[in-house]
Amino acid sequence: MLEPDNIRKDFPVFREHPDLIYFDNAATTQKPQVVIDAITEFYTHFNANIHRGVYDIAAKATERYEAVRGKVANFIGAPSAKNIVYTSGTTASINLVAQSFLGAQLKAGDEVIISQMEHHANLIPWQMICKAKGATLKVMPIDREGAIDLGTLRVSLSKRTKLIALTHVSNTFGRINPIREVIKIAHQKNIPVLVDGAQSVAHFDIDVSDLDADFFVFSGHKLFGPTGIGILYAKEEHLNAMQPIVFGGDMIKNVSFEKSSFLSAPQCFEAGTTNIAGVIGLGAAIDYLSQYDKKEIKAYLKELREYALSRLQEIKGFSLVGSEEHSSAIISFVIDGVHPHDIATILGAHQIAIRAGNHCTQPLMDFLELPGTSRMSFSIYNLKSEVDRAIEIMQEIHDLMFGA
Amino acid sequence: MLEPDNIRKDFPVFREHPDLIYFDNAATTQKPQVVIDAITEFYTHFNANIHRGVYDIAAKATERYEAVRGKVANFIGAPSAKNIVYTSGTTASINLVAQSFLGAQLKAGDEVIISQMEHHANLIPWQMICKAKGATLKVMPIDREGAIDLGTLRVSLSKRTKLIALTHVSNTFGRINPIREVIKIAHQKNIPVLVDGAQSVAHFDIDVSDLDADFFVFSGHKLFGPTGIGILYAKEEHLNAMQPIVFGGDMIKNVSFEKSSFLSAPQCFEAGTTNIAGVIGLGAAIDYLSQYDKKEIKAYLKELREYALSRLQEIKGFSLVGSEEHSSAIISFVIDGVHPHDIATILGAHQIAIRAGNHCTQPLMDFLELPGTSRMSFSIYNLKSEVDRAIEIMQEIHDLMFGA
Amino acid sequence: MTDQLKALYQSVILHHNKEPVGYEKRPEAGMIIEAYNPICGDRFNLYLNIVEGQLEDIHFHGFGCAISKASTSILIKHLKGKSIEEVKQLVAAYFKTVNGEAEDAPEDFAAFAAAKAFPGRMKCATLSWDELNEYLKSVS
Amino acid sequence: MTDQLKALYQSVILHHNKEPVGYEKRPEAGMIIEAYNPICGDRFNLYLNIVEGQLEDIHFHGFGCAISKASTSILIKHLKGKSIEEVKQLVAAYFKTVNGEAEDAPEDFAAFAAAKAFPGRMKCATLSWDELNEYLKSVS
Ligand SMILES: Cc1ncc(COP(=O)(O)O)c(C=O)c1O
Ligand SMILES: Cc1ncc(COP(=O)(O)O)c(C=O)c1O
Repeated sequence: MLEPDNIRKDFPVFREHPDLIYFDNAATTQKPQVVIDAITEFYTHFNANIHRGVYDIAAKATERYEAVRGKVANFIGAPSAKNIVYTSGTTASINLVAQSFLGAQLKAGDEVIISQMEHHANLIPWQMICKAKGATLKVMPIDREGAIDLGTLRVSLSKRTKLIALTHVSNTFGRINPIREVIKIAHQKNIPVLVDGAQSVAHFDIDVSDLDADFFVFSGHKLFGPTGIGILYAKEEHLNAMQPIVFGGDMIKNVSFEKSSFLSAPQCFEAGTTNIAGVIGLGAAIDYLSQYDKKEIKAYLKELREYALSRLQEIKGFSLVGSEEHSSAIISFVIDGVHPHDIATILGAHQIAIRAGNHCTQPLMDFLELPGTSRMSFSIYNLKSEVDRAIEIMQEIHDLMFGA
Repeated sequence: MLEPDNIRKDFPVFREHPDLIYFDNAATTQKPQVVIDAITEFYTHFNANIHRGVYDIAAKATERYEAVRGKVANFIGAPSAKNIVYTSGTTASINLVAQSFLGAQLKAGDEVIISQMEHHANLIPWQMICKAKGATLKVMPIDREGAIDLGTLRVSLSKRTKLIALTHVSNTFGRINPIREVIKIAHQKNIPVLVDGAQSVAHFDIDVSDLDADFFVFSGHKLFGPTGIGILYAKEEHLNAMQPIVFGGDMIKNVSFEKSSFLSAPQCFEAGTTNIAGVIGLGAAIDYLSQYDKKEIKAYLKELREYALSRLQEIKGFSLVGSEEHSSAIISFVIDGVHPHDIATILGAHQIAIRAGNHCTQPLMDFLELPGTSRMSFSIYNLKSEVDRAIEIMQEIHDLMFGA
Repeated sequence: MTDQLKALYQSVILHHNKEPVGYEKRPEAGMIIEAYNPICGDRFNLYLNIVEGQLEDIHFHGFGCAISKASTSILIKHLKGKSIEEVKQLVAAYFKTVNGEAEDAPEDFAAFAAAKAFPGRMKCATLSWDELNEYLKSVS
Repeated sequence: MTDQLKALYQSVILHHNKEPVGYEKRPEAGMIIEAYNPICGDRFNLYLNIVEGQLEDIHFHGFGCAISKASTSILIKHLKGKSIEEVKQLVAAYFKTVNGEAEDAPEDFAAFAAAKAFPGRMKCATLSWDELNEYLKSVS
């Protein structure tokens, strides 16, 4: 069984701010001491640029940096460290696939399919490349509970479909997509699938090989790791089909003023000095998370979500956005007559951090005909008692806003 | 007067590794405690995603993040924080200008001018965009001491010249380029100039307004700051002419499945969750460096270079690559009959970190007809006694390699 | 509830949130200004009729939080019928008050100074005012 | 000088660096393999003549550090005249020795095991061997 009370102790922010109730984990997670320490250790003990130095600390930095690649591969079930490209985040990973993988093959009349619940990061890059190439961005519709329809998907695929990009878990309302089924359907027509794992990787047991995902992307900062580091996993055949889009040092084979040739993947996608400390910190985050059983994490977060949901029903005017079922540790809701930002401000004034707004999913909000929602998102250090405290404050909101 | 003995104490790596002699500052600098502490403080006290949270720590993170923009602007003499774009490093900054600024206007037959001493990061991006657009990459030649010829430059400019990209200081042999004169000459024909400040920003007093530079780029990690963070300074008119090339959250104004519109600069170039901790750390690095007088830094490093040069002459077979004059804190050299990597390995085994190789300037090496050089590069914490120790070891190299 | 919260959600704001002044669509207005905050999705239209240097008529419609809605309502209340010169002075006074700089300004402006304690909400207090200000700059 | 350094720059290596075996250009060779390390710029050409499954002749030329040059020289010394089968066995034995795994291998292979203490230099010890190995895999 997961022991959130003990887990909390690993996160110095809760020691320094004992009153902080952090329910904005879908935006970014807090960092355990071991991650902070790994960064400090790097800068204190073996800070050096990588891949080219022959002295001790450079060798150590290179070794640690490259070792994290294997760790990441292992963590998500990738066949090899060679499938792992370091990027600056989910957004950068998706843009890389859009520009390099898709950009090279997309033709006028081709299609790219996304869902109606995608984060802007998994929407605009496809929209822009489609626009540039005269291709069409198609949107898998969802129902009001957030379900996509596999039958509709099946019939909408054709020879012109060049990629499906789908989030594993909706960052807005936590809906879990049936990515295994989507991948199966897509692969029957040889269509590659990109899975946006930003919201799933910290809680789910990911096995990209077993899922047969073509691309899987996520950010370190939502996984207890540092900002400025992300991952692109891609199948070897896809990486080999991709040309670099950013050029500079540490990715070249031969350079002359006339022409240049590049190293093979993943190296060729990591031009210049990368976020070395970020990589080291991500390694520590993965080590940290790996001590826990993902099944237990999932079970605990399900319990926490259900508890919060049952208590939220007590609030006058509450309604859930999305679905009670098929959802991960995120709850999106509205309270009749109270704007999400006012809810978030009132909770914030009591040291309870939730998020209000469109959650970078404006088209989804338009579909739901909502200007925005309030969102609580949980992580392994959250407690039922924190939920209780939030409910207590929310019960006063009506009084504050409309008079007792 | 600069007190390097005291400065050293600010850098924990020298406390932990008292024997380390770090002469690879052109690759990356060591980090003062205040920078490490700023990162730790962020992750411990106000780690949150920025720009969208209404709770306290999100507001604080946003405020600190944006405050660094002003700090950077101030540090390099930019008119406003709005001129400062956060990127992941020099390489990313240059690629952004190449793809967005130049990509939008470059036509077949146009020309881009660089110098023969450019780092791959200030070469390949221009080469690739020229290739894509049918434009020509022209190379300002240098003499064996590294001097470019302003007369030649002047006559090579024409209406077809769309940009000059030049390094302020050569990372290979420390040559300082006359960027003020180059900018003047270029502006007479309305040609914008990008200055690669990766090697100058830590040591020189930079005033981009006074220089009238169109673009100025650098990396945090060479400025005592974290990895994974860099800066693009650009004139407002240029930023306004640039379209974003990476798309996602936090850079949009309006999104629908049909089309999206973007915020104005610098925001629109910072899609997704950026390296927030990196920005905070860079702010601390700039604060740290700002305590010292840049004139004193320059003077001390000149003295150190001259001292090292005089002592290196004692080594059998030594020859300097580049020029004794017009150079910053970098010395590139060869020793007759001993391969640079063997020199670096032997020094490395004695905890003296220098770099050997082509320093990401392969075309320069080809011009100099050298497979590579050994490079010592100094920073404000280096001492003459460290130079002495390096000389001592190098005096034994001949004995080791060829027998006493 | 904390004192800062009470200061923010004081009766002036709550009142204007519940019963906003001039809250109706006027698509036929001479000038329509959109005040939109992409970060939170708040969006109001300001419907203006300016006749011979006078802001003869002004209405608004849209959605937003209590702060942004009330601040727009206050804007309508104070600016309607004023000359452009007076409008400019009032806008400047509003910004000064919100920034906590003492100023000889209408009393109900002061309510929004409480937003300063909530940096994430400052924009709500100035959203419509900012857009109106931009418009005024662009026409003079 | 440290012991590790002495182990790396021992007489076998220094000797082969100074007087490399088969160091000459043979542009007319049946097969030319380029061994290039973009990180340090070291570059050798290996000139091979394979006749009926025998490595009849092999030479090399180029530039590189003491370690990469000596390791290429040792390669020439041991592989020249061997059958492809023997070559493969020797290549495998070399990699094992360099990795510090005890193996019944030619004595002078052992010198390169010292590179293990210098991770930045491992590639120098295997540069030419790696490229030859790639070639052997591609033809069988
Ligand atoms: C002159 C110069 N330009 C560009 C770069 C690339 O910087 P980064 O690797 O931090 O992107 C460097 C550093 O290696 C440099 O010295
Ligand atoms: C589902 C999803 N995709 C993409 C992103 C973008 O991630 P990042 O901002 O780390 O690039 C996020 C996080 O905001 C997300 O939740």
